[in-house]
This record gives sequence, C-alpha cells and structure tokens, in this order.
Amino acid sequence: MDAAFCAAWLEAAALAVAADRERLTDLDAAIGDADHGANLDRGFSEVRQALAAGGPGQPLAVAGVTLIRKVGGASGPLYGSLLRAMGKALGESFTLAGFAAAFQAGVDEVARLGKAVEGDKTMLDALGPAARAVAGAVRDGAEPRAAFERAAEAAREGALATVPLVARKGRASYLGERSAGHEDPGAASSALIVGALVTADGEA
Amino acid sequence: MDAAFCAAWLEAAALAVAADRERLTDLDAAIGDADHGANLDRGFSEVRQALAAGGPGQPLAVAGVTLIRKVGGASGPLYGSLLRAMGKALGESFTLAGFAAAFQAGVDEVARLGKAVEGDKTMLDALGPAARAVAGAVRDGAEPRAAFERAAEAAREGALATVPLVARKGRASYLGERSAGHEDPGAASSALIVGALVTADGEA
Amino acid sequence: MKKLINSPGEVVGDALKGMAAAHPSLRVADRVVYRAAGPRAGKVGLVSGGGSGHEPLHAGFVGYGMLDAACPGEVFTSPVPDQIIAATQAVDGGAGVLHIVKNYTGDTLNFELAADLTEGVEVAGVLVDDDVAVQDSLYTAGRRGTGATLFVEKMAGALAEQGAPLAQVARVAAEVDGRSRSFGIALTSCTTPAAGKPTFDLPDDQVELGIGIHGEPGRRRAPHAPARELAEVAMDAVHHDLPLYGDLLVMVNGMGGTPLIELYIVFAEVEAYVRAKGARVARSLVGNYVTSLDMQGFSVTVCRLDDELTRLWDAPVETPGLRWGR
Amino acid sequence: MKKLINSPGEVVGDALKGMAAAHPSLRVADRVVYRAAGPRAGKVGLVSGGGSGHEPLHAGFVGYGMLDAACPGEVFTSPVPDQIIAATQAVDGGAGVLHIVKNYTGDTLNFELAADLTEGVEVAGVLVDDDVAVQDSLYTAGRRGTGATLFVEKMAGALAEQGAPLAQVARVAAEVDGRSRSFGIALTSCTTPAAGKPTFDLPDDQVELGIGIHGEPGRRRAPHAPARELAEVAMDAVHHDLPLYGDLLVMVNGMGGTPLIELYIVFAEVEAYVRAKGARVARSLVGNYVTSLDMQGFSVTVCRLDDELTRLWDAPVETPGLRWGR
Ligand SMILES: Nc1ncnc2c1ncn2[C@@H]1O[C@H](COP(=O)(O)OP(=O)(O)O)[C@@H](O)[C@H]1O
Ligand SMILES: Nc1ncnc2c1ncn2[C@@H]1O[C@H](COP(=O)(O)OP(=O)(O)O)[C@@H](O)[C@H]1O
Ligand SMILES: [Mg+2]
Ligand SMILES: [Mg+2]
Ligand SMILES: [Mg+2]
Ligand SMILES: [Mg+2]
Repeated sequence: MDAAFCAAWLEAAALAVAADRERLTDLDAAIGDADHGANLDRGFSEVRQALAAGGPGQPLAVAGVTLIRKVGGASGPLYGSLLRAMGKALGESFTLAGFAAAFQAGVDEVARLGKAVEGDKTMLDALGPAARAVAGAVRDGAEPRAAFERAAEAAREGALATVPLVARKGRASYLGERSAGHEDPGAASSALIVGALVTADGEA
Repeated sequence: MDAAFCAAWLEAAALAVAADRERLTDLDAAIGDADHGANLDRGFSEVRQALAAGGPGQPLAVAGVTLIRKVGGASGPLYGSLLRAMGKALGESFTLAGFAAAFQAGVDEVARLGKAVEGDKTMLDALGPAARAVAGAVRDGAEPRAAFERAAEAAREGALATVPLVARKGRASYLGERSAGHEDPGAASSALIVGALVTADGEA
Repeated sequence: MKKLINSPGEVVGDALKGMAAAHPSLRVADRVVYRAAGPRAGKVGLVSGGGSGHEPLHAGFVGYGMLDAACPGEVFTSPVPDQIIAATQAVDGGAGVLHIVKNYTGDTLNFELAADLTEGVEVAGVLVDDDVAVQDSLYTAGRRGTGATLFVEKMAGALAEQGAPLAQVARVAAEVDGRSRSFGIALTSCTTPAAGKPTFDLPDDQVELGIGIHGEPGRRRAPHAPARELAEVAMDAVHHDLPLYGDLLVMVNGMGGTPLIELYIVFAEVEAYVRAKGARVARSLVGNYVTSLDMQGFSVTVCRLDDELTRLWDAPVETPGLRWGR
Repeated sequence: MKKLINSPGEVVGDALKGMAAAHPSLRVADRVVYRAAGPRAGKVGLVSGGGSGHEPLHAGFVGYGMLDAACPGEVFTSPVPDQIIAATQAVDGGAGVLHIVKNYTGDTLNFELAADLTEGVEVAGVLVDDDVAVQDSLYTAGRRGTGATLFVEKMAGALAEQGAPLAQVARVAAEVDGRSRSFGIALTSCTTPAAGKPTFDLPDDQVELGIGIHGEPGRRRAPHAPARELAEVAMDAVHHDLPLYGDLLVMVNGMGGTPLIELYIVFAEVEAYVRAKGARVARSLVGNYVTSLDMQGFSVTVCRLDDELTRLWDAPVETPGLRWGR
C-alpha cells in the first residue's frame, strides 16, 4: 500500500461527502446547527485542490492540515487531526498493519482533542469500531479489501448505534434527552469516509 | 328629532363597527395598513364611554371630540370632525332639514380637512352621496325613516363604487394603479355608520 | 401570530414601560416620551411622532442632539392631538417648537389640529416626504415620509442644540428633506398585532418593490433576486429622482426582521453603486432604524451632503437609538 | 429561503465587504476584522471570533474600549486557526493577547490550535459559558457561551484600554463570565444560507425554551405564552442558577428577527421581575446584539455588578455595535 492509495481514499471520501452533503446537514439540523454537510463538503473540496496542486508530503498529512486550516467548526480540526496523525505515522508505502496502527493513532488524537469517549454520540462511535475492525483483520491475516469491508461495516453499525444515545459532547449535548433518537452527523460522515476505503481499494 | 336620537345613532354605529371590525381591517390590509377596523372600534368604544359618562354637550359634538382626541390615524380626525361639525350645527332638538344641513356641513368639513374630493376613493365617496340623499329626501318631504334608508342606500352604493377607482388620497394612493379593484375601507365604514341611522330611527 | 407581547391592545403601553425602564435619560408620561432633563431655556424644541411599530423611530431618538419629545400612536396609527399638544407645551424653552411630521394623511391632520390648538407656543412644521416609490403630484397625497425622518431629526436636532432660532432650524429641516430620497423593498409582510396575520401574502420567490413602512403593499411585485440586483433597483429609483454626485449620507435600513449581516451585504452593493456613479459615501448608517414591525426587507435613504449638513450629522448625539460624540 | 444575499457561499465575504465600507474605523484583511488604527504599544490585545450569523457580535465590537480584532468564521462555523493566528500576531502590542472564546467544541478547538501555533506572543484565554439552559457537568461539553460574551468583551476591553496587564485582564474577563448567566427562547427557527430551509419546524402555537445562538433546538417546547410568562421562564432559570440581588447589568437581546418594540415589552417584564426579587437593574441593554441569523425570539443575560465592573461597563467604547462616551 502507498501514498497513491491514500490519495484515492481522499478522492473517494470527497465524492461520498459531496453526494451525501444534504443528508449530513439534515442530520445536523435535527440535533446541531445544520452545517455539517456544508462544512465537510467545503473541506474536502479544499483537500482535492490541495492534492491537485501536487505539493510535497503524505496525502493524508496534506489533507489533515488543509482541513484544520480551512474548515473550522468542530469537525474541521477533528477530522483534520485524524488525517494528519495518520499521515505522520505513514510513509510513502506501508503495510495494512501499519495502516491499522496509524488509523488507531488518528482516532486516539480525535479522542484526545475532543475529550470524548465512545458512547458520547460523536464521530468516535464510528471511528473507534472501524479502527478496531482493521486491527482485527490484520490479526486475522485478512487482505486489505476484507479489512476495509469489515471497517466500513463497523463504522456503519457504530453510526447507527448512536441513534438511541444521549449526546455528551458537541452541540447535540445541549439538547439533553432530546438528542436521543437521532443519528449523530459526525458518526454518519465517519461511516462515509471509512466506507470510501473500500471504494479506493476497489480502484487501486 | 333630538339629542337622544343622536346618542342612539352613535350607539348603533358603535355596534355596527364592532361587528364588522375584522372586515374593515381586512379591507385596509389590501390597500392600506390593516388597522381601520381596530381604529374605529377603539374610537367608538371611547365614544360610548364618553356618552355613558353623561357629561354636557350635544352627543355628536362629544363623540366628535372623543374621536379626534382618542383615535389618531386619518380616520380619527376625519370622522371626529364630521361628527363635531354636525354636533355644532345641531341643538337639543332639530328637524330632518336641520339634520340634512348639519350632515352636509360635516361632510364639507371632512373634504376641507382631507383636501379630498369625491372620486378620490375615500370615505367621501360614501358620505357625499349619503348627505345629498338626506337633503333630497327633505326636498321630497319624506319622513326621517325614508330619508335614512335612502342615505344608507346611497352610502352603500358609493362605497361599492370605490372598488374600480384608483386612490388619490390616503394610504391607498401609494399603491397607484394597484389600488383599483378594492373597496375603500373608509367608504365601507361610512356606509356602516350611515346605515346605523336607520337602526337608530327604528329604535326611536 | 407569534409575538413577544402580552396582548395586542397593550403593545404600545408595555413597550413604553420598557423604554422608560431601560433609559433613565427618558421620561414617559401620558404616551409622550421626553428627555428626562427637560427643556433647555432658549433652545428650539423638537417634537416628532407617528404610529408605533417603527422603533427606534421616534422615541428612540429622543435625547441630546435630536428630539425633545416623541408622540407614539398606536401601531401604525398617528398619535392624537392631545399627545402632540402636551409634548409641544412641555418642551418649549421659549424659542418655539418644530414639529417633524412624516407625510401621511393621519400624521399631518393630527399635527395640524394640535398646532392649531396649542396656545402660547410658536410652532413651525416640516413635512418629510422622501419616498420616491410614490408619485409626487398635486392631485395625490404626495410622497410618504420614511427613512429621511431620521436624517431630519438628527440634523435639525444638532442645529437646535447649537442655539439656532426656530426659522433656521425649520429651514434646515426642510432642506435635509429636500436633499433626501428613499426606496424600500420587502421580502415578507409584517403582521400587525391587531390583525394577527400578515398584511399581505408574498410567495417565496417574490418581493414587493416600493413599500412604505406600514406594511402597505408596494408599487409592484418582482421575482426575488440577489442582493446586488435588489440594491440596484432601489438605487436606480433614487438616482432617477436625485442624481447622485458629491458626498452622500447613505442609510441601509432594515425593516425590523432583517438581520444585520444581510444589511451589510446590501450596503456593500449600494456603496459600489454610488462609487460607479462617481459619487462618494461620505457618511453611512447600517441597521434597523425606521422599521415596519417584523417585516423582512430593507430601504435605502440617500442625502446629498454639503459642509453644513456634514457638520450637523457629525455633531454629538446621545439617544437610545443613535449615539456618538458623548 | 428569502434572504438579502448574493449566494449562500458569498455571505460572509460580502458582509465583510459591507462592514469595511461602512466603518472607516475598521480594516478587514484575510477574513479578520481589525481596528484601522492598529495595535497600541503596551496595551493587551483582545481577539475574539466565532461563526458568523451573530452580528453585531463579534466584528461589530471591534474598536476603542472593546476588541482589537475579530475572526468571523463561515455561518455558524468557528473560524480556522490561520485567522486566529494572524489576528493574534497583528494586535499584539507587546503586552500579550487575550482570546475570548465562546464554549463550543469548534471554537475551543480552533482557538487552542491557534494559541499553540502562535509564536512570540503571550496568549491567555477566557472561556465564556453563561447559558443556564445547558447542564454544566464534567461529563458534557459544558455550558454554551452566548450573551455574556458581549459583557466580557466590553469590560475586559475597557480594562485593557486602561493599560492593565494580561493576567489582570484575563482574570476580570473570567470574573465577568462567572457572574453572568443567560437563557434564550425562540419563536421561530433561523434559516442558514447553506441549508436554505429552517433548521427546525415550530408550530404556530409553540416556542422553544433554552435555545442557543446557532438555531439548535432548545431543551424543550412549550406553548406560546404572553411576554410576561416567557420572561418569567427565562428569569426563573437565571435566578435559579445565579440568585439575583444587588445591582445587575441586564441585556434583553433579540435573536435577529425580533423587532425592538417587542424587546422593550420583554424588558419591562424582566425589570419588574428583578425588582420583585429585591434586586435592581443598574445598567441595561435592549436590542439585537448576539443574534442567530433571522431567528425570532430573545435571550436575557444578567451580570451581577460590583463597583469595578460598573466602572468598566461605563467606560467609553467606540465600536459599530456599541458606542458611548466618545
Ligand atoms: N468533542 C467532540 N469529540 C468528538 N467529536 C465531536 C466532538 N464535538 C463534536 N464532534 C463531532 O462533530 C460533529 C459536528 O460537526 P460540525 O457540524 O461540522 O461542527 P459544529 O458542531 O461546530 O457545527 C458532531 O456530529 C460530532 O460527531
Ligand atoms: N385625505 C383624505 N380625505 C378623506 N378621507 C381619507 C383621506 N385619507 C384617508 N381617508 C380615509 O381614511 C381611511 C383610512 O382610515 P384608517 O385606516 O383608520 O387610517 P390610516 O390610513 O391612518 O391607517 C381611508 O380608507 C379613507 O377612506
Ligand atoms: Mg454543525
Ligand atoms: Mg389604516
Ligand atoms: Mg394606520
Ligand atoms: Mg457549526
């Protein structure tokens, strides 16, 4: 696996976010401030531009810095830090095990920055299970394709599992009990982004 | 005819205005500022209170001063001046001819103050024909009842005849051609007030 | 209708209670808002008034450098003569009183009646009629008074504060009106408390052009358009009537329900328009100043400045709605 | 959606263009709003910022006696670290810079990242978290920052203007926040330009209690009620958390679409409530100051004053959104 795969992943994630932009914003309207789709779509457009500009650096690191610098809101620095941490941990080429470790490092960074734990009804509820799924696949000696499919499945399940939760972090927490019954927008976008690993792997 | 008739007229006018308050405001919403019903209802409530207080003075004069002092807007001073002029012209008792002359004096006062003429799409388009109808009835030797019925009929027709007109005075004039196709609210309320003469005569 | 009110009949009284409580510099008595400090001997008194629902106009402009008293009527209903008489008598400092009257039948009638009935006070009047959406003709009620009222109150107020005599204050007030033009556009109707429903219905893709400040429908409807185009419609109407050159005072005014962020967007377009005509926005005001209850929309008012008017605009003012220099 | 904009993506940039054109006292560069006069040597610099849509907060409070720079993000989206870093470096007069940050995940994250990355400037921060509608707990994101931000910016700004050192400015800023509480009620949802439709639907007979300033739904719905009762709900919530006594600074703030006349009605009720508790409204502010786009509704913010804070509140301020004393 190599940097080209990372670039393909980011491209696939950008397309997935653009396609579901409205759904993400609607989810955010229900328990937040109705901008999550707009934020991420703006952010990944900037990422595509930054990558197209073709500067130096691991694509994930470039994308991470771009998100941190261009998006704002909660999701900008959080997704930005996820990708930047992954980019830092990965070189030009790496193994699936290396990817799994980098993924976990990124997720840890999100948790550290956001002071959140799984169950708080945030993107972590999709990202955490996804990172563990990749690590599990590595342990099972699975191919990348299978690993990413398991991660995508775990992220989707994790996102859906946020529905009954009462939010303890992010804007949704302001709603208290009323936040229950809605899928967390960040968890939903995380499921899209993790799902894009499968698309990218299919293309590679 | 006497002051008691005037009081009964005002009472009947107050009831008629209260009953049609919403219609008058709706007419005003179409080509004005949606307050004509509220203005007149507030004004005639004050008139009833002033008359109930039972002070001295011709009831029409009392009502006129009350409308001028309490209503505001265009209709307050205009209707107030109409009634005050009539009250000044009439004593404790009077003939139908005296009433006709007083009515015309009041209408002239409205025209003078408002600088309007018939055809400008204002209350004058109902009041003017009504005053002439009473005068005509006097010339024909008619009874008050018949005179008032003719006046009420003339006022109603005059009000309806404002529908196609383009307003040249009052707020409706700001609409230009768009004011055509709507009944003038002040002409509509004039028709109600003149119509109340019939009710009052029936009671007397 | 969803409004922050106790009941439709109490709107004006309750709001005046709040004004009095919020502004120790004001005194409210019998539906008249005065400067708490009272009249100043030898200073011309300035009295204005009109229907309520245009806040901060007029009561919010009572204070040093602007009005001495404001007479608020019911919502969109001119005040009654009693209020105006009381205000006129109370603010006279011996130098006479100027009535600043927006050109509406109700306002002019009630102010005229009041002026006739006020005894012992020299009264002059100025009629504000700046709205170019309305045709000015001998045979109509003439133009409405809208945004320029603020300009007249500010500049005449500054002149009065400087001790100018009544005739001069009245002359400058009329001059400000003569040099000012306005045009307004509504995105939504307002809802009067008494009616409880919007005065007019406007589809989601249309705007009303040439509205006044009482929820009256405008001269015509047009498709909703970007801020740039709406600003151009308004400025074309103004420029057609008052060719723009030299130094201008420009107000982009919200109708009550439009947030400041949108007004700044409109102002950017208006300023660009003025520059393109070779004129200059020398002074400006952006905000909700002459409103129409909860209506969404804006109006632009332009005044052609000269040195004296610029000085009068810049002079200190201390009112709830407009304050600088002290 | 009917708004006075050119396109949803250009809202913030266009509005900043308008601000720059309207206020010669401001300078706008790379999405940061500065005092045109630049930093003053030896004065602590004050930087705030947050999502746009709350105007006049924050950019409207840049000027003498308040902020040195504001960093406006996209609508309801925190600014990015680059803006904050640039602002921090530009306004440093050698005495360090205070970041005034409303407590939202996005705002705190971006300001923290910026503080970490700013070189050569001593940076302190204050977190504003005054909204009692949100439970304050170790296990949640904590209270939101809303109306008290204006109080913090005003009083810390006055202190900085007087030459106080960074630590003291930061301490007083935190004290103002500690003494302030807010509660908000919405009559309607706002519509973000990006979404193009209202964030939530609210039936004509219901209100949202405990809303923030981003169109988030509140803690619960309740039937619409007279202003007196809504004011009581808000004040009960505040009083429950910050018992009211002594001299208070009280702001009745509109959410952007509520006209001033209604805010005065609410203020009258709030003032009566305060009096009934034996406390006193010593200073007040009534108007649209910390808004949520076009939302209709209001919030109340109360700060318990002492002599020092009263002096800081009264000190001269000259910004587009708040001005007195000069
Ligand atoms: N403290 C946090 N830790 C982890 N994720 C968070 C945290 N706060 C918010 N999020 C995530 O961010 C998402 C919201 O992102 P977005 O709408 O773009 O930003 P904002 O909330 O600033 O408007 C939430 O749905 C949640 O998944
Ligand atoms: N100059 C005028 N002369 C005669 N009648 C007038 C004049 N201006 C207005 N009116 C009458 O007043 C009516 C409006 O009254 P009202 O709605 O109570 O006052 P306002 O127009 O001040 O809101 C109009 O329908 C018209 O009949
Ligand atoms: Mg959001
Ligand atoms: Mg009317
Ligand atoms: Mg009216
Ligand atoms: Mg946001």
